[in-house]
Amino acid sequence: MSVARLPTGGQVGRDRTLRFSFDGKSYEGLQGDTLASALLANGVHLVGRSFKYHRPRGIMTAGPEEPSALVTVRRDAARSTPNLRATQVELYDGLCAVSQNRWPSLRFDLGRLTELFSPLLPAGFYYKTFMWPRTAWHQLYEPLIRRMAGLGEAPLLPDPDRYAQQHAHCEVLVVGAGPAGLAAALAASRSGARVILCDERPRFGGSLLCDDRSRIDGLAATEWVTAAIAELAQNPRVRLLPRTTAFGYFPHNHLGLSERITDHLAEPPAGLARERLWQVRAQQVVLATGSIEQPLVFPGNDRPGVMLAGAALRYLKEQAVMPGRRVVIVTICDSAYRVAFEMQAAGARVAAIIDLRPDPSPAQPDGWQQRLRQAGIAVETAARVLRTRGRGHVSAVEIGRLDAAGLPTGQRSIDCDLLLVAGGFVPSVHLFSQSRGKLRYDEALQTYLPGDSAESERSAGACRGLLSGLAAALQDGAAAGAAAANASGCAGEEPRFEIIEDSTAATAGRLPRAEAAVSGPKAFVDFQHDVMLKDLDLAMREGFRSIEHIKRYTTTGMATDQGKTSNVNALHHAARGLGKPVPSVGLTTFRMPYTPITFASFAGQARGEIFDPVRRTPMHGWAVRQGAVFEDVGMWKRARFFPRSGEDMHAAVARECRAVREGCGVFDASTLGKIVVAGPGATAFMDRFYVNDWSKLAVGRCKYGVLLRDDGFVYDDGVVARLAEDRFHVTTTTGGAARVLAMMEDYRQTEWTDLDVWLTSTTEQWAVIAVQGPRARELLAPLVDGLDISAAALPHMAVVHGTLRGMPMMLFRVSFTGELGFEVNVPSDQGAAALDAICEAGKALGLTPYGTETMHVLRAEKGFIIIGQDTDGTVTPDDVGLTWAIGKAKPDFVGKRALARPAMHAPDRKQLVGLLTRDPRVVLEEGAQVVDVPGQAPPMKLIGHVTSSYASATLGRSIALAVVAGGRARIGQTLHVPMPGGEIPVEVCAPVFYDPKGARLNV
Amino acid sequence: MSDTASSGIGMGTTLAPAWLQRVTPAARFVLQGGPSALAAAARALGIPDADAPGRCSGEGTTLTLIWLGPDERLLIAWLEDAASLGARLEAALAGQAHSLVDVTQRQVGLRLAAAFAADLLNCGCPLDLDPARFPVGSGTRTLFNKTDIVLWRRGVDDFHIEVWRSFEDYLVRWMAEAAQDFAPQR
Amino acid sequence: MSRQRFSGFSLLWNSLGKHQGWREQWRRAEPQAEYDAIIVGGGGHGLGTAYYLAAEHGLTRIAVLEKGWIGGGNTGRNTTIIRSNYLFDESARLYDHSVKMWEHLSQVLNYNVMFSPRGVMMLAHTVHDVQVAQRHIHANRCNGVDNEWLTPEDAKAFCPPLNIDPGLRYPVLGAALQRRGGTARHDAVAWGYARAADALGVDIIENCEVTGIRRDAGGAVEALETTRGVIRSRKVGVVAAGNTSVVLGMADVRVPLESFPLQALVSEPIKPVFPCVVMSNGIHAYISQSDKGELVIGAGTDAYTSYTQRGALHVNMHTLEAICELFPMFRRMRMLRNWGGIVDVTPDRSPIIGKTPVPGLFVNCGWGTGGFKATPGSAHVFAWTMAKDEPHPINAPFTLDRFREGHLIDEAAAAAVAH
Amino acid sequence: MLLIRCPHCGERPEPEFAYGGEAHIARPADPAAVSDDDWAAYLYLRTNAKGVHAERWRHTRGCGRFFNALRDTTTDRFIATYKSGEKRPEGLR
Repeated sequence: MSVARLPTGGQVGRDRTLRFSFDGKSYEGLQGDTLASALLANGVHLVGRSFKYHRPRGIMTAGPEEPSALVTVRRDAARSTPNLRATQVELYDGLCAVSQNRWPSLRFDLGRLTELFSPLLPAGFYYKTFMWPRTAWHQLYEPLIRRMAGLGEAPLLPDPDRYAQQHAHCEVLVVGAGPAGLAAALAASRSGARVILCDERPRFGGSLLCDDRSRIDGLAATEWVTAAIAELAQNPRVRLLPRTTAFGYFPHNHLGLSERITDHLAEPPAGLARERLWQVRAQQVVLATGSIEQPLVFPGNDRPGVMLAGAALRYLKEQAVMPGRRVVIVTICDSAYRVAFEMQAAGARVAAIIDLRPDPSPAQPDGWQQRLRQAGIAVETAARVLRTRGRGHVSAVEIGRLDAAGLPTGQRSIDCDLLLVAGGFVPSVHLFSQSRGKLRYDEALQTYLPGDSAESERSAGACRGLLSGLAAALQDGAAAGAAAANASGCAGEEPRFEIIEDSTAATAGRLPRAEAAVSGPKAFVDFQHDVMLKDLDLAMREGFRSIEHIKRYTTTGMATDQGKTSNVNALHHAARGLGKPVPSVGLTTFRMPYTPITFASFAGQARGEIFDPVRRTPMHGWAVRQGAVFEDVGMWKRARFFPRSGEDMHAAVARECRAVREGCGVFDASTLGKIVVAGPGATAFMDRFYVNDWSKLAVGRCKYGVLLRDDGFVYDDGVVARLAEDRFHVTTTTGGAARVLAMMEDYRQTEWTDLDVWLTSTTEQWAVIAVQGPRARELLAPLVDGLDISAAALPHMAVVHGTLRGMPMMLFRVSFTGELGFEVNVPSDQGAAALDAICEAGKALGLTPYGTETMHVLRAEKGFIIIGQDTDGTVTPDDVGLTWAIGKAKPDFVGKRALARPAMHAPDRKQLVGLLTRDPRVVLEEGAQVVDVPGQAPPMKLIGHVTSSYASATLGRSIALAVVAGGRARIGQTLHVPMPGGEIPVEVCAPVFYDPKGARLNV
Repeated sequence: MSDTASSGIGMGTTLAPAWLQRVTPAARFVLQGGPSALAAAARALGIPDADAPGRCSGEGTTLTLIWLGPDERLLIAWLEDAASLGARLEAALAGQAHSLVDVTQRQVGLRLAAAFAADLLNCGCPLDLDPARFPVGSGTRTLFNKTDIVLWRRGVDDFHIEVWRSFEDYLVRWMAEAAQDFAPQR
Repeated sequence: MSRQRFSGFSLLWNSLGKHQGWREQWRRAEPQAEYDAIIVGGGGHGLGTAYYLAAEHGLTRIAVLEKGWIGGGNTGRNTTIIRSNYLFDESARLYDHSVKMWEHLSQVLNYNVMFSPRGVMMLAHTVHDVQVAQRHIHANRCNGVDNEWLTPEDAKAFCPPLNIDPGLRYPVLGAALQRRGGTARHDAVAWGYARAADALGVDIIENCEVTGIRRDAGGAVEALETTRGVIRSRKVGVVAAGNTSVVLGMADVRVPLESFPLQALVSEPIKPVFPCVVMSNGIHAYISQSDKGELVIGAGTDAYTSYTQRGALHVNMHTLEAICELFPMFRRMRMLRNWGGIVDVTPDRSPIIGKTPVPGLFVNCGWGTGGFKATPGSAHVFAWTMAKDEPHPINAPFTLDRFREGHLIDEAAAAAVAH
Repeated sequence: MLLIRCPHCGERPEPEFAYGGEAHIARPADPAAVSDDDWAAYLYLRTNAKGVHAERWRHTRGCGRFFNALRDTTTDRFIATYKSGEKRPEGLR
């Protein structure tokens, strides 16, 4: 048996020992141990090193408030988790933990040398120095400081574990399964309400788990817990979530819960999520989050072997671990006495209780004095701990009293190997505060308590200040649970409990907190960040008066425990130092999360393939088989080009371009957005929405539509077909599909309610196959089941319904390439079959698949713009030469008024032009800038930039589109494109490089 | 109908587990219009209009009509094809302001039937799916993580999901991934 | 009063006196009846404005009014990224003016603001992203602003934790790197300006909220009503970030602003592992590692206007999805602290710096999600504008009038979504 | 994640909605008749209220309808929601 494990008692499984290692050394523990309790059981007290001075630190608490005992737990190289609190790590067989922030070893840490310089390193020292020479901060000092800072190490491999997320709803969410929470859950669940009960610990029961003396409804407290859990577990309307931390309270009673599913298992089942993030929407919330015991501030209060009294009691009662044999207890309240009695009863020697209060006895329960005498426990009243001694571990405390001048008198030393500290319990109001409930300061308890709620929420038990006594907490929880159920519309009744309390369990009566602190060397307030009283004093001396400033200047409360054991002491000390009442010093904000929460659990299942939807067209499989290289456009995968063996993109695109210009090419255009605008008001709607005039568009004909925002800038474009008098088939850009539809709905529903018109997205109803090139008609004609697609019957910009090999088809005669072109629309399920038919027929004609890159080149040769590439949200229709599209006679359309603003027709607006490099082999870089005066040094006067640039196989030279200030007036001029290697002269030309008359379209 | 021709999932992998099956009706329409048009359409269909939020109609027939919005319905026809149904409805709606659009192939249907169905949906859908709050027979447009869906509850543990076809792969992969946490699997 | 000099030597000297000799960094000033100029808002921009008014324009009676504690707004709530690789000439000049000032700020203020030019890398995930990045790089180079293109391999070499697996949902196709960009210590900026301004006689008045703006018969500003009494001044600069609409509303001035919640978060501290700043506009994530070891991560704004200084859980979830995807080794890291600020956003995502229609009333606002980086430059040109009653050439384009005329400086639109 | 009462569908979670900016900013009936200043005001000027704010939401992933809401921007509490086209309710805080 381990050195500090009692032979009996506790709630640990003794039938099997668990092996674990710490810093490479093997130890044994039991089922039910935390890493902290197991280390203590093995007599290991030195567990970590502090952040700043690398001081040796032990285990101070037994819960999430632990500031010091931080370790890295390693399952394997990828499953290594830094900065875990040993007090919360459940032991499993084979657990491997290592200490952090030390080199070369925990026992011998060279980082400790920083403490030699500690006089030079007061709070905020780094703001005052490291400024000379100017670049040394970044090059010299900062790297040094960074190396010293940090705690554990991040794993270097991707975490392979799974993480889950789940939404849940309930009438009553109860946070915390201590006495108040259990009672609340019982009361609420009996009303028929849906209840979720969560607790961060592996077992429900809270403080009842270390109470083996009280009795509830005739049962021992722990038995009552078992019975209560059994009742809740068999209710199908109740969800019990142990190992689940409610970490965030968001508006409208939305709470984030983090459930740890596999971390406590020696061999987690394959595939099971490691953690689950619950998003709970509760009609009513009961917060039963308990309280956190606070340490006391005195010199040497950080030495291993100094522990919170309540933590020691938990180790004793829950894990049967006696963290020391000779115990001194220092306290400002009565809770310590119970711990003394229990420690003594379990076989430790309580050498003394140092009670800071001048006369604690009057308020204490009857019989205590007698018990103290019987047990031989000396009580020193009005005394202080003046310092602690010990190498690596506490071996003695020096106590004494302070005289009127604050000077110590009557010092004496008491040997001990465990110094327990009882600084009083402070309600956990973290979640209440996060909910934006108003905290109020309670003078009697010297702490903040929940005041008015901002949400449908109530606090119960210790977290609202009921710190004395089990009966009060239980009954308060029951009342809160019943009230919550009632408020959610279920008929709740408040159960009554028969309670016989452990008479020593009182926690009342305490000394003013600020008076309890003893300043001196190494009197720590924040244990992890090594913030001492003198650091707080320095901050105040330097004029930092708001508690937020003091916190930020000293970093107190900003460690990984977020001040759970330091904020209260810091606040009281600051109030004393500033001579103000505590409430007027301010209160640092309680921020999400309550305890640190794994990044990946926020990401949940969204990872890899399901990080974001991958949208594929009905012909995607065909493109894959053709060897396409894809690009991401929005969520879509679009084939960019189809390289044949040995081809790079340039060669493939050149080949694809030639094929379209000389024969025919086939292109998957399915991703373009499609919207049906239908109803008697359709034409009026289109007239108001797009710049174009739609009234004269005949049924069966198409028009290129331009859409502006009401600020006058080009937003989207696309071909629009009139399918019937009251029905338009609108196409949008791929990326614009959703936002154009949303914008249409906005105007339809909120501006133009006079119109009977409706909108339906049909993007995915249709597979769209573009067949483009001089031989396109020749190719399609035999496939369309007798439909006449001659130039006369189906001219450019016309649409016709028909069939393709029996498949329903909408056939558009449109072209984004400048060649004779068709877009075959078939129902999506038939896209692949239609494409196969087209490809089969195209074999004889050299039909060539082409991708978006080729499409870009072909359209650039024609000077067709691409929204988002040649436009950027700052261009008007005129800037890109689209004035012709505007319906001149229309009184209004979206964007019309804005176009009348002065800046919209300034002569120096950037206008779309073509650029031709003098050397036809030189392809300009897209995004390259344009200047008119060569030879400038930065900053240059920039007059535009290249928006599109390609090597045109058709033209046998490079071409580029650009927007240039006053560009149209500069046609024929030479401008310059400054590049790192020198300026490239370019000639400005009209932005149409190929077939400017459109002869090839109208065939 | 062949699964492989039509969706990303068809690319050689079959992810869909037994509890999540593609269900393919004969036709789908989005019908929009004022109350009288909607009523006329319902009469022509021979079923009551799904005339309140969350309401579906057509139970016991080969049609399912789901309320999507005050002036919008999703019509699913399990037997009658789109051409015939569309013509029938347009005839009934002649003279009424309306919009009837064939979306048969815009979306796909998935039937999620498993004891853990509601929990699994709640991995990505933030609605309260308690049978008291979203009873059997309800339907609504909502979302599942990053995709919009129409969710129709056919039984306590039996849901029909309509999703745009290019999002099906995402939805199915997501559900298969998430289902690992619910026993029994597949 | 003279300022105590901060240096390694003074630290050593004071350590001999157990640091009892340090004086307050700024006085707790009581409001005077009248000032030559009042700055409303005690963040970095406001304190900096007061400092430059005193240091460069010779004004002697200056007050900064702060409703809470200085640096408590966005100055103390941001992810401290500094860069100047903006697209438009106007923006590049403004932000680069600022970066150049950052490079000397610790020495000018005698306060270590820990400016750390460790490089800001902006990832490109799509062909369109690459085009946008290239346009920025070319424009920046011609404007004398450093910005260079990195291949995925170069990007990985510069930032080893980066996942450049081409099979990623949004693979890294490359990155634009501004080596002069980096981070600084946010609190130190506020305190450093406060201390330096205080030494020049500026009154820094905390817990003083402006409740009204009094104007004379001609409509010009003459006094401010505050929770600590009426304070007269004929020159008032409003630098109130998310609360600008509220303050200017007191003078019936309307500005095109909306205030949105913006969240950020930090991880628990770890040993140095992340050497630079990485931003991905495509999948909305920003990350760096602080000197303390925390991973500092920026999230996007919430969708709706709010003054609550908090945002929704799903916004953080979205951000951490992106971080975990780009840096899968950080999946097991844990969020330590999350907070929200209120960012004031203009229609073109560029700030408004200049006069208002009310004589004597000036405004510096609309910094959106990117104000920290501009702090020194913004304060500098705003002080000029207030002192001379005309804009500095650098902030001349950033007027309120541009919205009427249509001369927008639309950095957001310029990164428009693709075809 | 806010809980928003759609006037058509009842209380639904925020991800189903899209925020639509300030409410009751009508597009001028005759844009040609308004000044540049007024047009800029229509486009850009917003109350940005700290307190009760009338705003538009669209139940995009639900009934698809735009509607209006009064929300306190200092607490994010919804005071009322009402259908598009209806008057802003008076006297609510």
